[in-house]
Amino acid sequence: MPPLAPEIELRTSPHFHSNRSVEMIMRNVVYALLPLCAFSVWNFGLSALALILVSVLSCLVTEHLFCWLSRRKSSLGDWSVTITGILLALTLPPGFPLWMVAVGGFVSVGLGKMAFGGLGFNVFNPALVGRAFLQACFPTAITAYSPALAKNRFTEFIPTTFTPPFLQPPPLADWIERVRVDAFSGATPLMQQKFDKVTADWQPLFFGTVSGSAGETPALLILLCGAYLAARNFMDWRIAFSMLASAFVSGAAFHFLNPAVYPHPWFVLLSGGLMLGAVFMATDMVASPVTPTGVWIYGALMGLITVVIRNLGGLPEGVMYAILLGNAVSPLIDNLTQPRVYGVHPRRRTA
Amino acid sequence: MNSQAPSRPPLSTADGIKMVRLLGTVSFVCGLLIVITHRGTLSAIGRNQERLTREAVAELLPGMQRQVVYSVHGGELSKGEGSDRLAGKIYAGYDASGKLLGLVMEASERGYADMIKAMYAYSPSKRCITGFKVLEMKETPGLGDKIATDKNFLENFKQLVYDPDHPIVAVKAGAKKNNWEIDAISGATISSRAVGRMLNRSIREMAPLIERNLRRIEKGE
Amino acid sequence: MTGAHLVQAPSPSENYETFFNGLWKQNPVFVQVLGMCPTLAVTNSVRNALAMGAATLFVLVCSNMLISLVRKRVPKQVRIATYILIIATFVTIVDYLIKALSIAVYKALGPFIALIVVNCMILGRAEAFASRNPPGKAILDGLGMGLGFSFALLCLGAVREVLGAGTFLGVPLFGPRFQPWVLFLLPPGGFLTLALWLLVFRAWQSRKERKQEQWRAAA
Amino acid sequence: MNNQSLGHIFIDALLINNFVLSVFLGICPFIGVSAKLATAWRMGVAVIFVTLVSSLLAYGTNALLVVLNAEYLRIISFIVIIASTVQLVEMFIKKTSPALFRALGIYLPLITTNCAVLGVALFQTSRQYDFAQSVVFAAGASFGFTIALVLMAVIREKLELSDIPDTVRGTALVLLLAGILSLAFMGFSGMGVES
Amino acid sequence: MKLFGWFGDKALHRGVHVPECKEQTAHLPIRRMNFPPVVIVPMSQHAGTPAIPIVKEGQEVVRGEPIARPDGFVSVPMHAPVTGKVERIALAPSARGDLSLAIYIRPYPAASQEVLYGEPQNIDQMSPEEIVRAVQETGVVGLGGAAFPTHVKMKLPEGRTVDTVVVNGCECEPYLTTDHRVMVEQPRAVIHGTRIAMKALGAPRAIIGVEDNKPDAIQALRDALAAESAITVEAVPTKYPQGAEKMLIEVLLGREVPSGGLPSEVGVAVFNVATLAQIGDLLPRRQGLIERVITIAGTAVRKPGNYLTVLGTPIRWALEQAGATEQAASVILGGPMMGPTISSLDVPITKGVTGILVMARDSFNSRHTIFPCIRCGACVEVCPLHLNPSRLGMLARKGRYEEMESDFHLMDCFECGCCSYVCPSHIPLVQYFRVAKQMNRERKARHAAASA
Repeated sequence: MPPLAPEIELRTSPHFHSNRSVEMIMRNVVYALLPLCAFSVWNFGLSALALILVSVLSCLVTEHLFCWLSRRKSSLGDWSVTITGILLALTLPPGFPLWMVAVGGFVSVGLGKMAFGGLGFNVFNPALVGRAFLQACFPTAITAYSPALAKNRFTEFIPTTFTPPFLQPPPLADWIERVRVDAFSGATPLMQQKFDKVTADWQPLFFGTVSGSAGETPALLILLCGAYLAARNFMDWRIAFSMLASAFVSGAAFHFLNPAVYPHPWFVLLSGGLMLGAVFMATDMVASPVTPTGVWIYGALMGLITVVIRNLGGLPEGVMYAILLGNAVSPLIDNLTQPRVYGVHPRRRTA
Repeated sequence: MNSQAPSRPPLSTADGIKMVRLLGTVSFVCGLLIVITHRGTLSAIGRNQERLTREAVAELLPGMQRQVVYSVHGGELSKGEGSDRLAGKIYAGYDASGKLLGLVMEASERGYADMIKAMYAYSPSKRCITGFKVLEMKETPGLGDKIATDKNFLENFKQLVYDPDHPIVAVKAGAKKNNWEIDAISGATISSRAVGRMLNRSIREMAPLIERNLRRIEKGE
Repeated sequence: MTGAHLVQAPSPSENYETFFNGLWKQNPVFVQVLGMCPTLAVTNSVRNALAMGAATLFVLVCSNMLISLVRKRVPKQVRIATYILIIATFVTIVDYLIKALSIAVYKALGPFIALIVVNCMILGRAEAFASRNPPGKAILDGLGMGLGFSFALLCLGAVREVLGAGTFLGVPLFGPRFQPWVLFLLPPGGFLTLALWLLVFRAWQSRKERKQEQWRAAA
Repeated sequence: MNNQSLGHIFIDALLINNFVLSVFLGICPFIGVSAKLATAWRMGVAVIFVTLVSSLLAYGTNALLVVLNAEYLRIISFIVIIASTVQLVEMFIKKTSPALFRALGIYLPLITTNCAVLGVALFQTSRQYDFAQSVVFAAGASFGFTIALVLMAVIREKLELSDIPDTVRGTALVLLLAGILSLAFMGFSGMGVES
Repeated sequence: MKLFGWFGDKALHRGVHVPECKEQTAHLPIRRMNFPPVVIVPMSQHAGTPAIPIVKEGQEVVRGEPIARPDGFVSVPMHAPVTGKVERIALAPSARGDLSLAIYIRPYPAASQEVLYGEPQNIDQMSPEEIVRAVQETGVVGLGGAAFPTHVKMKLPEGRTVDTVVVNGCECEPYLTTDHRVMVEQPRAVIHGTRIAMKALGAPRAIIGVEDNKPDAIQALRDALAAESAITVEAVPTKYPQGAEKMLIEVLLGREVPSGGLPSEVGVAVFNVATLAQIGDLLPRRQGLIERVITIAGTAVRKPGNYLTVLGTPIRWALEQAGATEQAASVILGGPMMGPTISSLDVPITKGVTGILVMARDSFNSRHTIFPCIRCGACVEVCPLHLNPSRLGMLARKGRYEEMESDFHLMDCFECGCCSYVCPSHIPLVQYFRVAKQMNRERKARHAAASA
């Protein structure tokens, strides 16, 4: 038998390999996000499109820049930075000034990801680091929401979109007055609930035809996209499920203590960024625990913090902070919930 | 400090006396320095503090010529700063003719970030708040901190009625209908409402006391 | 708590060197990473940063001088206690002085003036330098370190005020429509700005080292 | 007199105005002792211990100083109190629990220059907290310190396994993390304020 | 992680479903392979101390005759696989890569290869001790791949009892079908061997665990059992690595072998079916182990199948017989999940070789870039020992080997390969662990040397 000699293949076992890869997982998450982007554009118009494009572009450019600076191969091919870009855009108000979006993209990738060594090493969800930065930096601009299904949304941009760099966005009130189709006053359902105790109907919340951040409104669509990812095992459904369940339960507890002040748990579940956060951001693999018990605790913790911030805190929305805090606690959860190794009695913890 | 040696050699009595003497000397010098500074700066500090409140009061009561301080002790009013520096204070301001212009009081309330401390002017005759000034706060710059600067917001306090039947309250921006309501700053609902609550609580506590002692205050006794 | 730095006595050859050591080469903030708390807490405006820098400078110079004067008489056992006593004295003095000079600055700095007592930089200089050198040099060291500290505070304060409020020493720089980056006035901004400065400093130093190496290699 | 409720004071010191992440107290140990979880945890416990004791003593001392009208001695007496508290706690632990002493021993002297401890004493005085408020405040502040320290330690342990770029390694990385943590803790601001 | 858990109790909860690839050879009856021109019998074909040759160069040996004696208890004798002449006794390369002492025998082309050596013995009259000794005489070791001397397993430490003998017929490695064919073709030998093992251990019952992808084997065994009650055949759902002894015990009996311990600590002894078939076959005739069944399969082989091969057959010869094609680029000894690739074809087939896979280039999608761990947790989900391969891998990357052992149970890992199989970042986790274990062993040896 003469072959084998010239170029023999020496590998280490296992020689078999499942056909899943990082690139494939990330690409599928991008696929799952595309319907949300499409809905966002339909709901908010051209500005949402510009928002998403600029966000993705700035993330891509930043990642490329950092790879170049550290003399590494460009890591754009693994799609993860595209996810960051899309997620960042989906959490911003549709008319958010584009120059601020670009800042957010830069901070997301630069501070949230590349500073820690890139894919796999980020402690926090990069998109949310960027979002939190923007929220703290530009508190006025990030709470300037525009109405859903505005007139002329496919023919004109929201006036704040093209704010010149480093300048404040113009006030939106007059424009809203002109384009709105309902009694929209510049407040999202969450803000109305928080400050005026007006709870929105469930249908618009469920189908997403309300004001809010670009991609957080369509609860149903988010669930469907999440279901696709969960079914193909590209996402840890347990995190999303436990986060939503815990938010529901704690929301219910608050509601039944004081129904006049605290919203119904269904409202908690459907409003704001909870769905988007639970399905697409809390499940960020890199920043969440790996242990089977850990993921349940992690999700439950984030759900609880979300509701506590929403109901007791000063802000109408707490999902972003809840997930960032969850990310911060996740190594601790990981340490405390190391799986009990087969055959090791009694349960021993490793710190 | 890790350079501190943990093990100490046994000390003789002479060493001990030397150490005590040294520490005594150092303490003496230090004490001297502190006392000198304290004495030297005492009057300046007092003047500074007085000027600060005086300026604030004068700003809230335009045209004020004379100021009388009252302190509140257990529901009773007494003239002067009093010894208890924790007691609430009322600054009464008079114009050149000696007529009472109004009263200035301090109030505080938890805001978005930390305590908001403010002063406000109250006119007992008109039964309304006539001025408002934030002294200390840590509200979000550019958002909540507008309670100190926003012209429209401060406009609310030019004539904010104290009505025992209606609490002073901040309502949504542009929704003010009654003169006991405050138009909130849009986007800074929490800070605006904190101001409303602060005024409401303070005025409700103080108004009866002022009513009771109005005569005295008008005369400046 | 970087104890290693505390015992690093500067080379005593020249007064000039003593002075500039603290200002640049051994900058307490950027190089030794000491005195972080005030560095972060009071640098949200240039004015506060300068006031804090001046207060620290004052305490540092005075305590260095006094400690240097008594250095030969202090027994080892009560060394630290004496230093703390002396430092606390000058902190109290500066506390009253600021209160007398400007209530506004006093209110802005708050308890951080009193906290100069536990600024490890001051105790560190007392232990590492003032207790081993004559008063003249100790004062120079205090001046150098204090100015280095103030310089670092100014660096932070400038970035934070210019970006966070669009002003420098309260003077608007960019006109009314400038969008301030509020974050830089808030606590996270303090951390991030300092991190940024450290990165800049690090990058600058490593570039210098690289150049020196190249130079050496060429020679 | 300060009329805040005890719960508010506790939550405020613990989360909303976390001593490390938003008041910037105790940064030195936060940077220096947060490399390993085990040490961070022990440092945290030691700080809780010392803070509670020194807060009580500072409360009493301050009352005495006010009576004597000698408030200009406040800074000096506080720092003396803290230094002696550290000594006392050290001796006490050494006597009662040598095991605990071995674990905490080297951290205790470091606490003397931890500005969080002095900060608690100064804040409780300047905010005019009464006795119960002071205790609760000290507990909240020191727990908050420990939480921040432990979180930072686990994150840093995790990052030890990462490919951190060389430029970022070290103090800059800790500060970046602290910045993001501080951003995350901003979510708690306004907590407990009626809206 | 799956959306729906497995609610059936008799199944492995962790592990992976790998492509089985058994259809290539599962239906092919066992065929005898021609004798090679020379057989190489290494003295160390088993775990334990190597055997000691008792023949001299130039000596004639008869097929089945002992040619090496065991060195101590944890060792087995070797028997001449062929009738022929001892050509030389020298160091020979082994599949592990190192050299070990081996006896080269050149078969006589014309000699009868009937096994004449050995005499019948009545097992029913033997005591357990005698059985253990007799089993050692046969030279049988674990034929499932571990090659641990079987008689050692049959000898219990003082005060320990075994209530169940588990017979491992899972054969969960893809491609391999030797155990499958043995069960189908020699069910009686399997059962006979099982009875011997039960007798030696004093175990009242035995369970033969067979994965449910081998229904014909299950049927054959059940048919051979008739109304017997002490031995049962259990079908278990197919999943890798169910053939690992700890896993099989957990699946069949719900017992957990302590970390670092032996199955006998929970009253169980596990034997591979092929091992017991050999014992059942050899012991009554008092013969030695001289041949075994191996699967030759893969993408680059013309005549895949199950071959009855004399031990010591060089792999090159075996591949020539099975007809490796021009595309052959790699040869794997054993299954694709745990078997190593070999660099030389001139190593002999030993007692522990279950199969030879001849693979064409790029048969496995193994040419991926390695990404950093994205902490997806897939490896944690599949690790049958509930280890944390993700963390272990990250520690290994940073060279923190001691921590892996002290805090994360590195030594429990038996390198089944599930973690590497599922890793979407294509991190060669198992390889990392092998290196880590080796480094730890070397470090300990250094310490021992230093302290001595």
